[in-house]
Amino acid sequence: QQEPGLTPTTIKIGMFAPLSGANMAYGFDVANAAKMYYDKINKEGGIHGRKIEVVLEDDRCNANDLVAAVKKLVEQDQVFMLNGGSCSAAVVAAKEYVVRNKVPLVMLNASGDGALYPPTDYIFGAFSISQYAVGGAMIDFAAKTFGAKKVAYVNHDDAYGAWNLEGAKADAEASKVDLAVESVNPTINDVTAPFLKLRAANPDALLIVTYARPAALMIKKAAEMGFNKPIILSVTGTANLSQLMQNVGGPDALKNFYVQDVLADLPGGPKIKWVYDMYKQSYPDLAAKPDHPQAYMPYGIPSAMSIVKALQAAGPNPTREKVLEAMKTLNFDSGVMAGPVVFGPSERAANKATIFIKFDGTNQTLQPGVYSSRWKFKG
Amino acid sequence: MRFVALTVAAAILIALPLVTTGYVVYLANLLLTFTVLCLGMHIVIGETGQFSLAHAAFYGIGIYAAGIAGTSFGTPFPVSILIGGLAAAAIGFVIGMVALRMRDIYLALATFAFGEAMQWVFLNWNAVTGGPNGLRIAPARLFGLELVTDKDAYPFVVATAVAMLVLTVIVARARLGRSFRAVRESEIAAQAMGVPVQRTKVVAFGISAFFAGIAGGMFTLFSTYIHPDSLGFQTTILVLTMVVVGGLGSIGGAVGGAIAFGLISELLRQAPSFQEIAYGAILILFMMYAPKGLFAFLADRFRGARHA
Amino acid sequence: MPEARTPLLSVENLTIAFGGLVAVRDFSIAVAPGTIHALIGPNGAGKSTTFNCISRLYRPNAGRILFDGQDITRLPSSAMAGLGIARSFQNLELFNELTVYENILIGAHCHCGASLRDRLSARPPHLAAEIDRIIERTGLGAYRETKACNLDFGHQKLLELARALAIRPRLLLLDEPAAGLRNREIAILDGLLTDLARRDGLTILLVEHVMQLVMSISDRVTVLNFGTKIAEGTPQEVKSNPAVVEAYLGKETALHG
Amino acid sequence: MADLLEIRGISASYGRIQAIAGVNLSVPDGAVVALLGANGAGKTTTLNAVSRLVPVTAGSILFEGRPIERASSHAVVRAGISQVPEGREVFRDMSVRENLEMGAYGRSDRTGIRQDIDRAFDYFPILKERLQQKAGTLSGGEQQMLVIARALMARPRLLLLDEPSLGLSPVLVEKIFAIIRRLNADGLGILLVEQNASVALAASSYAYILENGEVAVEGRSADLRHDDSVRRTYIG
Amino acid sequence: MDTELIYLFLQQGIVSGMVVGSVYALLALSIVMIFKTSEVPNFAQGEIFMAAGYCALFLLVFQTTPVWLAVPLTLVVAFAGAALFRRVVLTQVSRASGSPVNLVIATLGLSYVLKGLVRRTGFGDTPRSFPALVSTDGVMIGQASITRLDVAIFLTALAVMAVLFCLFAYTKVGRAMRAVGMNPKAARLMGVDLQRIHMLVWGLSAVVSAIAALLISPKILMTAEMGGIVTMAFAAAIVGGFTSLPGAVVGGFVIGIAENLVGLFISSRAIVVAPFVAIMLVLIVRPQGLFGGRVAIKKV
Ligand SMILES: Nc1ncnc2c1ncn2[C@@H]1O[C@H](COP(=O)(O)OP(=O)(O)OP(=O)(O)O)[C@@H](O)[C@H]1O
Ligand SMILES: Nc1ncnc2c1ncn2[C@@H]1O[C@H](COP(=O)(O)OP(=O)(O)OP(=O)(O)O)[C@@H](O)[C@H]1O
Ligand SMILES: [Mg+2]
Ligand SMILES: [Mg+2]
Repeated sequence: QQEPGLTPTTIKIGMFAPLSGANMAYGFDVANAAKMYYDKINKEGGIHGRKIEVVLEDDRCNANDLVAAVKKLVEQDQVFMLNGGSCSAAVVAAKEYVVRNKVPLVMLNASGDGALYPPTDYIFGAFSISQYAVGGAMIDFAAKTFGAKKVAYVNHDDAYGAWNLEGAKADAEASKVDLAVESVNPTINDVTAPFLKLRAANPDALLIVTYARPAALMIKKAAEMGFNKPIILSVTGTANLSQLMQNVGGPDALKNFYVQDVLADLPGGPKIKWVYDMYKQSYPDLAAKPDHPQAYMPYGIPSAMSIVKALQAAGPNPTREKVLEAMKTLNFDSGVMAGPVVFGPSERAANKATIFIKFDGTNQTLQPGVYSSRWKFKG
Repeated sequence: MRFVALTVAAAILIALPLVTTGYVVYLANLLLTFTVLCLGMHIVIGETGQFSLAHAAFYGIGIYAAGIAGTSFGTPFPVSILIGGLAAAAIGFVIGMVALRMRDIYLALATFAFGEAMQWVFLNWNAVTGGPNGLRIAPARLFGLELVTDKDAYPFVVATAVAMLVLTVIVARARLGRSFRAVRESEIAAQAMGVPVQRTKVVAFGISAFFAGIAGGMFTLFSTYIHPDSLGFQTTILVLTMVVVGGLGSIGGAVGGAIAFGLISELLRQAPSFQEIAYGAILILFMMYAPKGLFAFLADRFRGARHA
Repeated sequence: MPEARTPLLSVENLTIAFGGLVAVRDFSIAVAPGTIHALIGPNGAGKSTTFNCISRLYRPNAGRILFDGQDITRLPSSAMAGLGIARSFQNLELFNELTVYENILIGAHCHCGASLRDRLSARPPHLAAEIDRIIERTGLGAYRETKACNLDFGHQKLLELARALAIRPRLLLLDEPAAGLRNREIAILDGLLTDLARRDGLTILLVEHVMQLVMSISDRVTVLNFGTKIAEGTPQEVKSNPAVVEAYLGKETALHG
Repeated sequence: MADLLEIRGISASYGRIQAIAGVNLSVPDGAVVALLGANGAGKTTTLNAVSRLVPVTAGSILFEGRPIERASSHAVVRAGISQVPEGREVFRDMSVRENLEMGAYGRSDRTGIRQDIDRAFDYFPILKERLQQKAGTLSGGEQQMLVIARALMARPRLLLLDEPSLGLSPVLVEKIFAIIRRLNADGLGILLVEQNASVALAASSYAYILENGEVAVEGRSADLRHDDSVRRTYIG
Repeated sequence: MDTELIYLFLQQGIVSGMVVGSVYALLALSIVMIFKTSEVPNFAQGEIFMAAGYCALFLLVFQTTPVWLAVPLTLVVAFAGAALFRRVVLTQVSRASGSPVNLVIATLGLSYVLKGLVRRTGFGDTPRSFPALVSTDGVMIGQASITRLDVAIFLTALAVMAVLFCLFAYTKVGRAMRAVGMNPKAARLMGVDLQRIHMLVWGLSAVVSAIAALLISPKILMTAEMGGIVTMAFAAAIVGGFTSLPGAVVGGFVIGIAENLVGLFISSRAIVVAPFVAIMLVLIVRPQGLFGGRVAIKKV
């Protein structure tokens, strides 16, 4: 039987990401990054002589639309495999469908833990990082670097928050750290209440595992209230550090401040400069706009790399099954992320490693070591 | 004329799964679900002139009730759907009773608050709704029959939608429908004619919640997952928009609005970068130049063309 | 003699105040069955307020309202139609976006039959003849399918009456039905109301400022001033009562009207 | 001298319904002119056309010689035309005083306004007692008085009265007509729409009778009053 | 929890709540103004607020326009934009149908257009703030610590409310605004230029929202989604009675404080739901909101 999406000269890949609306910043440029990587591969001759053909759909970060996009790609466009998803809750909605139809789905930057655990044969993700790992690594860093015995932990009340908190709890137990947790809604306007409660717990460090806006509000509030313990911001909130500095009201708020990162280098650092250069070359118009490329852009590269590698490994006559087998054995360093991409027989989350950077408003200093979570999936 | 339109609609509905892909059938399922939501909205706002801004919440109650019944207790799906509808109606009645004392806009605002609170409950009641992780919904079942694909579910979705449409027509034509409209036009006069105004409002509210709950049940026929994110004010507003754009006060408007707007929205997905602007502009232009709804607009054009 | 019979409606010692303003004070009236009883008085005397108390839109501060011997003071407004009390509104309260026919049909709300078929039908067949007759009697035949809001004022007034008739009332409360009508239409109304009382045995309580109508059709007239009764009697008695002339009729009307 | 108001062949319609067609009418300076007709004849529509509440599809309207058929409603009021609308259009949630003050919207002479409010109380003493009451809770007749008093607050040169006696007690009707005569004596032009034809003819010098949106009969009021055929057909 | 902590929580919760509440109040005032004159809940109010903020940001940060010019310029743009929308779009909508629901949907359309436009500029992706117009040095009120900016926000809300209240209650234009809301036909017969009044109300309402945006941006940060805060403003308006200006302000404070106290004494998770629970409680106890006039029985 002929595999869908395959011709002697092309291979069709279905991509989906939020290309519009509120959550566009999470996926638009990530998809662009993957696309430009495929373009590069095509220019270099493709994969076993086949050019990659991308069909891109807008998933609006919303479950109904994402499912529509996936069904369109699979049934209408007959793609060979899927490469998409930037929003975890939405991507989970497609899980059953993808598994039932045995279509390989390689996520873009969604953490998508809900679709990765328990592992299936068809879904791979967490190229940025798994949320379980985010939470655990934060605790790990706080315990190791500051010898924290009690940490304050702010996260969101959404799926992300539920996952990273579970990771954090696992590590807190392992490191004998006390957790004081406040879960807030991402739309929060006044962080006085959660901050006061966390401060009242008298923590050794404040861990902020939220998006950029609540994070900035929290840091600012901490500064206003004269909080002087270390503040550590997870990767979820690091979108734009110079902007963060302005948003918290200047460098004074960042005297004792650390950020988590999952890239191989500081943003704009030499190791990953090539990604930014490539972006500028591929999308000169976009690059000229303010705030572009968007912060999460590089995360698209390891995702696309994995697909390319798996396709190459699947040989000149790829089938979905062969590609899935190849995906499961991937183990390579993308050069973009802090840790290698590693999948395994029951491992579907690509990255678990994070680095930490001290940031004082202007200078970024890489902290030694790589931190990860000790959380394990208990099927 | 009407007969022709109905025949064409029936033909399209029957032919659809035979000639298209699962993707199109999925869209059709979703649109039909929204059609039922719109019918419920029509009853409360179009017929009775009351705002219900908690529609998404009742929809959600329907989804969770039907989904949990089917998934955890294995009830056959017609029963699950009914459970969804009844659960929503029951809560709708209770809310209606509480809101009884309020008049005019306050009633609407109270329902708005209820809707927002309900979404929060969906998000935080982990034991029942799965909270932020969402809820997996098992394929619908009936005597060993299992609805796995969109095409499997389609006939039942269509049947439910048609049944609800017929029910709407019956209600609208009946004495109950007349008392709805009487309340809409003048509460005082309605009262003087012997229409129990407050009770009528609560009944309208309850029926509309029932419709939303049934729509929730329909959703569980072809979906495998629900997350509270989809059950917010945005969804209520989407339904309201559909009803108004289709033509407030007419059943055809509610149905047409749901279908037309669902299609517009899906088409706009293909043009992401100007999507919001285009969506907003379409709403504005519709309100400026076709305020009586899509159908009145088309009918006017049609008539105009014939006269010209 | 009407006085001999027990009244269909009796209002006993009704008092109602809005804030400091006592709109109706210790007012009593008894309306005998089958009669036309007019309630007149200067503007702001409390006539509409009395109506609003009878039709249970306002809750009186004191007093009792008896209909056919039954105390209805605490019943809800929507129960009135079921008892057979219908009213019209001085400032028009029509179902504007609905047609004349539908307006009247809603008037028949309490008579929509018990069978499912009657309840579900858009135009209940068992009411068709009755509604046709009401439309014919009120002269709205040409406007059956016209929306109420598109009628002119005069026909809107008639529709108010038609809708009230569909209640199959025993007691009809009419608040200024002739306001805005021309002489000819007033004459028609005159005939219609007389007919309703004499032939159909309806009891009518009428508030009206058009004296030519009041004087010609009323069996009895009660005059209200500043919320209290100042006179009661036959039209002739009331007309020649100096207090009424002073407060309400004016010299000219008393002479010519 | 030009007429105060001159209406030349105006037509107006609501959607597909033509309410008036080619109405000609004039109000000489300082005169009371009556506009009569059956229900639905188009009297209110004519007044609303002058007040620019309904668009005119044909014809012209001259006020003191200047065309106003394209003017906006507020400009017409500023020019000196006030209307007492039918249906007691009060500002329901405003007090009686505020309603009167709204009547003087286009004016800024504080003392003059105060005087005019006093004059209104003079005409309708009951309004003074109800000064702080919300207009929506006034009795029907009280509202009618308020609307008349409010229209006078603009110190118009032409007053359009749409059934001013509607719902008023007989004494008050007498009083209203006395007031009309007094205003007229002060030089105010009045276009009076009335159901009560005999009273209207008595109060006016000239009258028009509308039928189905067209002027069917016109003439001096005194003549019409005594014209039997007119009485039979239109006044009844 | 010991009493000292409770005491501190109470003080800080209330004081901070009043500051954020002031912003809800300003937005609620904008909403109430428009609602009073046209019975339309303006669904685009949040996006007007957001767009005005971005306009200021653009002038101030990216064009480096001096503050004394950028602020008035922003207010003028907000006024003109809103007035124009009222004039061009809503006039046509109400002429075409007159049903309030249609106006509401048109404002919904505006909200999408504004959001889309801001996103097209590319500024909307990252949370941003422009330099605070008032210093953010700390101030202590009892045990509660806030900033000078917070004090300024609070005072501005009160001042704007006072100005609007006087405008509506004591000036001729204000009376005309109310009259237009109550009975547009009669208002026209009084010589009120409906068009102008509507434009004025929309313009002023946009200016109030713009002021809120200028003040609050350093506090809540700007994103293309920041208009979502309007939900809180609606909540404030509802609690206050929806047609009362002082009600809107008090409602804003109630919501702001409720959020904080619920967050402090119940759970941070419950902060989002606090306003809606507050609405339901208030409406059950007082069906017309705190400051809404008695629900009048219509006189017939
Ligand atoms: N809801 C209310 N609140 C305050 N005052 C009221 C209310 N309803 C009526 N009133 C006052 O009570 C008095 C009686 O009003 P009512 O409407 O009964 O008069 P009426 O006799 O019907 O007069 P009309 O012939 O002018 O209609 C009036 O002075 C009116 O202002
Ligand atoms: N808003 C409207 N929409 C549609 N038709 C209308 C409207 N207002 C009036 N009409 C129609 O226009 C015609 C003239 O109405 P108009 O109100 O001018 O009559 P009128 O002479 O003032 O009657 P009345 O004495 O009853 O007040 C009538 O046939 C009426 O049905
Ligand atoms: Mg009255
Ligand atoms: Mg008229």
